[in-house]
Amino acid sequence: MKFQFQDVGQMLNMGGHGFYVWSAVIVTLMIIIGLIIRPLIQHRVVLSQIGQDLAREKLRKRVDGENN
Amino acid sequence: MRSHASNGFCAYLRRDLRLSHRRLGEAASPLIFFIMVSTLVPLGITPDPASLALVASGIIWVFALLATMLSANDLFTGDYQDGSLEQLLISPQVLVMPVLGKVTAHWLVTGLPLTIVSPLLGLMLSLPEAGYFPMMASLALGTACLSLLGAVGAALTVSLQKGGMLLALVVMPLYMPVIIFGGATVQYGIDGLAWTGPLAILGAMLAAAIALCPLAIAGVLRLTSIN
Amino acid sequence: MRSHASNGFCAYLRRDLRLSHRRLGEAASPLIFFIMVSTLVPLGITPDPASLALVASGIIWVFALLATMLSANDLFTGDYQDGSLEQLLISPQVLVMPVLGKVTAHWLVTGLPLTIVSPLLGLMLSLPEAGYFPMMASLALGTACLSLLGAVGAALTVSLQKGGMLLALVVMPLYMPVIIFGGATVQYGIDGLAWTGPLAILGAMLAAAIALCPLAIAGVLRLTSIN
Amino acid sequence: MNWTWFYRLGSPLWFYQMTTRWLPWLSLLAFVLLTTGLVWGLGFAPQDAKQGNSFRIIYLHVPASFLALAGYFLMATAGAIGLIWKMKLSYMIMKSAAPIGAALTFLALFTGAVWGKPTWGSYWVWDARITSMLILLFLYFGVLALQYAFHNEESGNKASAVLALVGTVNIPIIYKSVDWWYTLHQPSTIKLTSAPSMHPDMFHPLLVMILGFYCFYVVALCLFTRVEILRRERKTAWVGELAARSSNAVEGAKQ
Amino acid sequence: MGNPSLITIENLRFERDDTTVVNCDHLHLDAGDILQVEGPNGSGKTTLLRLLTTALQPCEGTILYCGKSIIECRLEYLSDILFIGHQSAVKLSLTAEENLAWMAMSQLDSSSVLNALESLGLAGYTDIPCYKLSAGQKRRVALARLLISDARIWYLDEPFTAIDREGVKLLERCMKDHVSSGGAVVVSTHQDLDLKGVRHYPILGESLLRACS
Amino acid sequence: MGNPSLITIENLRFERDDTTVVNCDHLHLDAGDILQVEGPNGSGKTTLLRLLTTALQPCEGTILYCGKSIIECRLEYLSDILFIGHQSAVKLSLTAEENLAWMAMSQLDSSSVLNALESLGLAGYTDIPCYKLSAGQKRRVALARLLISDARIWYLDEPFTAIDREGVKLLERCMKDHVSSGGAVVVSTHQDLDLKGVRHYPILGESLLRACS
Ligand code: HEM
Ligand SMILES: Nc1ncnc2c1ncn2[C@@H]1O[C@H](COP(=O)(O)OP(=O)(O)OP(=O)(O)O)[C@@H](O)[C@H]1O
Ligand SMILES: Nc1ncnc2c1ncn2[C@@H]1O[C@H](COP(=O)(O)OP(=O)(O)OP(=O)(O)O)[C@@H](O)[C@H]1O
Ligand SMILES: [Mg+2]
Ligand SMILES: [Mg+2]
Repeated sequence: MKFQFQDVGQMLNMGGHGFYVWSAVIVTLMIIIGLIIRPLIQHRVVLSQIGQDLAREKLRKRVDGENN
Repeated sequence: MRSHASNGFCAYLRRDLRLSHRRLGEAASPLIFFIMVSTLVPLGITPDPASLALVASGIIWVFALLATMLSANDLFTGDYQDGSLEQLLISPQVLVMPVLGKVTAHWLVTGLPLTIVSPLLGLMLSLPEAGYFPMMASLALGTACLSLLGAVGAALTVSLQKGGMLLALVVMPLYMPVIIFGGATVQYGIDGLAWTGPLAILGAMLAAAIALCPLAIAGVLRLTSIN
Repeated sequence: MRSHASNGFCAYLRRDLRLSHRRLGEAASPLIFFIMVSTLVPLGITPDPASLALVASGIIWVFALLATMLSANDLFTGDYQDGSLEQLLISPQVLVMPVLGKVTAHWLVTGLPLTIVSPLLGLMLSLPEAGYFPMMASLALGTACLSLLGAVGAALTVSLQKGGMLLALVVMPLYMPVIIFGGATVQYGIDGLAWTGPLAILGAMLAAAIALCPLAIAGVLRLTSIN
Repeated sequence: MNWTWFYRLGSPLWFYQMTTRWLPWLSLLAFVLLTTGLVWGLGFAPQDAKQGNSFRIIYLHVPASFLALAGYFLMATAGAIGLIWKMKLSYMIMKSAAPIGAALTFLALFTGAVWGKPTWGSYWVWDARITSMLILLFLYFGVLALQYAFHNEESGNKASAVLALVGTVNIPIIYKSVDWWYTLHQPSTIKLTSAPSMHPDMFHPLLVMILGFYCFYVVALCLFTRVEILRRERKTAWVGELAARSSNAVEGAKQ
Repeated sequence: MGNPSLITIENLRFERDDTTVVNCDHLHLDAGDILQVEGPNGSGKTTLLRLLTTALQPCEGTILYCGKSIIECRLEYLSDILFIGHQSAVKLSLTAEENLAWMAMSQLDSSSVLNALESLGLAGYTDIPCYKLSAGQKRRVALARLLISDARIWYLDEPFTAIDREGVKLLERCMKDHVSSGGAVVVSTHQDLDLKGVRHYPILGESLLRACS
Repeated sequence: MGNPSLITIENLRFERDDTTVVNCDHLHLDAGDILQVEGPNGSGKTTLLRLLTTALQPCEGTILYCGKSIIECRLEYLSDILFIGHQSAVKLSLTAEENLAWMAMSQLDSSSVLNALESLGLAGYTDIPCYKLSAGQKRRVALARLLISDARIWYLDEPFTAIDREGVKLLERCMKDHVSSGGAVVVSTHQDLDLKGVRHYPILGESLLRACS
């Protein structure tokens, strides 16, 4: 097993097919990263939203308690 | 009120036919759509008969499919909006028969007229003569299939208050096999091959659809109308 | 309440865009319809790239027309059914501006996206490379024309309550010049001729439509009040 | 027969806890496999005799295509389980599988198209496999659209489950019918190259990539499902605690 | 206890978007009852009636019909009820007569259909398409079903919408006749019924009240 | 006579399918009037109101606004009236707030829109899409226009449909406030208004009566 290219330029060029190969690689990486990042962000957003809802409800209960 | 369980089919068939009769303008629109759109094609593509002949069978099938699909969209919306669908769901009968009645009515006012006028379009698009009979046969069977499948999609999207062409998205993949074999039947006829082969497959699809689709539609109507 | 006469255009444009945004499934449907139907063609006709290339430009134009026309059909029905249209008719403003706002919103959610995705379809239907730019340019102008004309048909349908596509199809003859010059633009581009000629005609048609159609639509909508 | 394990499987809490424990390890594995496979495939695998370097797209195209298909069947199965046993978790998995599957299908189409240009000279042909892949994408879109179109979550779940199931029957039919129709009409001009004849030096990195994609798929599915679990179980005590703890942590970090 | 009640509701609860819309601990309906469901807008009257007709499925609790759950004896139950809701299931392009004949599933001869329409004041309007009728006339077409149905339990959701005073009296008489022949009526309305022996079921409408205060 | 009345109707007649539906010899409306149009179903109340809003054109007769024909001073008249009919022009996929802001043609800041909704008891329901509202709540969204409009004449066609008792009282108060500040109200309803100084305009409803007798 050996590295198939002499230098980075040749690897980028891929014998004339560089555009095809690298665009496929870039799109693949973008999709993979997107599919990981998106749920991670959503996870945080949803948790904080639930936290806020809970806090608000607690506050409302406390206010109601004081009123009565 | 029990005895109508058996004649739910006839009752719905008759009512839907009467409704289409009352609103003839609406009922005739798939047909008119079919005819007018097919006349657009020579304008957009080419008026040359030889080139038209090549694409005629496909064009006719594509537009028949579109006409059926677009009209299937309204199969349940009227009933949903005015509360009839809710009454049907809480009526003491199996849902399958009324559903089949409605679909049959739909085919009678769309698929059947389409089949009958299709030779006219064949003429306009210079369809080779050998294609006429296979075209009519395949359209008759195929549009019935399309009505049944379209009704499944319509049931899925009915409670979305006019899901628009969401129906297209849902139903189009299901239509693909039908159009492949429909188009193939006509093409075989034109090429002088045994066109009964693909026609038989269409027939088998129709049989399967008649057996399964009403069940699916009934189930889906119950599932999606719970809001 | 007087000052909104001037900004009726913006108000209706903004509201209709917001409505489409809320019902994204519905708003995106002309686009989905356009894409899916175009995939039907190779299945119905032939998968051979050389034959497809011949008909590609025509097919794309015919389906762009259909997608625009079908969605224009509902332009006023929602407003009619829930009473908004009546409120518009008895509001103290010239009808032309709100109407133009609605049509613009319609073009933004149908014609524009269609134009943008059309190269993709060109790819799938093996449109020759020289056709891409003429296709996009002609679609951008042409779909705007179609939206305006379609709105006339929609106004007719809604005001005469004759439902269905029947009345909308009355305006079909008006569509013919659009599709003729639209198709010609692309074909000229492919054949290496001066495609700016037919494009200029499309532009002139659009200018005329912008000037006349809103007036026609407003007039026709007033007819609703006679029932 | 003891069915408790089955119902425990259906418990969102159990799923959440299990994935919290296992996800880091699985992600690591996926990362290692994908990086190795990619570097191996792009840099070290030998060049193809006929196609030259464009052949290296296989290391992206084939795993993506596999998972696009496998993901669809997983989604349909989850939908069926939801319909039959009314299991909430399986609906959540179904809903999560749809966007991932759609993305991977798009990837398969994109890499395939980009591969097609240098090899066949055109980005797109109407071959059976390619056509059915396109239709698969439409089906994924349909499931997604139905899911979000319903105002009522339960209706959306059931409707999209039905559509996914119908599609399962439909995909092989389309594949077969396009194949049949195409080969009869146009004698095959283009065929996808077949794998088994592949040289081991080319095949091993492919294997690594496929494994890596499978691991990645599981990780992504779990992440999406966890979000869905939080969203739908937000009224339960355990999610409340979790939210309280995480907001405390955020405040603590600020101070 | 003797005979079980016609309808018994136990611990019924229905949720929408995680808020409880209907919460009914115990409610029963016997033959001869007229039950008026009352409550402010948005308190859940329509939802309760739709639960009773099986158009919605409860999240918790059961509804019993003659002691059996309505899910078990579904067909039997459904053939004994009649529901008229906000939407009246009247097809605008059919005539009043056609509409009613259809709703009766063509089991009646046309003279009894015509009689029903006439006694609801629609004589002379039976053979014109319903889109030409006024709001109240359309509603009357839907309500004419009451006169031709042989259902035991009537569920009426705001039946008096758009109906004039004469019409309201007529309907009240219908209800009285129905219960005196052993039927039962559940009706939701904001108006007072001019009938004797109406039981009231007030819904508190927590959600709306809380929001207002 | 001094000032002319706000609205004067002279010999108004409207036909449909060759039968006279509205026949109004003389009617006038002054500032401060509440005019209740009464009559059995199908007697022509809705038709009369739609004639008054110019949505229908009369076959004979004229309607004068401050002495000028409403056809002549159309835009001026239309900007002074507000009509709420059977159909409420509420878009179901927009929220209550968006609906009302739109109806006000975005001339109001959002706080006054919210205030209007809240004083009609929709607090807490302003930011959810209207298809999730109950029948009465939807109607309230439409009626909230009364609170933000600066029209002088209100035409209300059965405004109390689906509205609970509190809501009816609220609306009656609105009407009183409106007329005491120089406005006028024409309302068609089958219920009695709990207001002082209401003028009644009974329509005989020939057609229906003839058919019934
Ligand atoms: C848009 C175009 C393309 C699409 C949608 C597509 C789709 C697929 C799919 C779905 C598979 C998986 C099949 C299975 O699991 O049985 C696959 C495998 C494969 N594709 Fe493509 N493909 C495309 C273009 C190409 C091109 C241009 C090539 C090479 C010239 C290619 C070479 C392969 C190979 C070598 C395999 C693996 C073979 C096997 O396992 O059967 N594909 N493709
Ligand atoms: N679109 C129409 N075409 C023909 N006739 C109509 C139409 N709409 C109403 N009518 C008729 O006109 C008459 C008056 O109708 P209108 O709607 O004005 O009555 P209304 O007093 O408002 O009744 P309701 O109390 O039921 O609302 C009715 O007899 C009706 O049948
Ligand atoms: N489709 C829906 N989705 C979500 N929430 C809904 C839906 N329909 C009604 N609701 C909510 O449920 C509650 C009860 O509604 P319901 O229609 O039962 O009230 P109601 O008592 O019939 O009121 P009304 O007197 O106005 O008819 C309301 O607060 C409403 O906002
Ligand atoms: Mg209600
Ligand atoms: Mg009226």
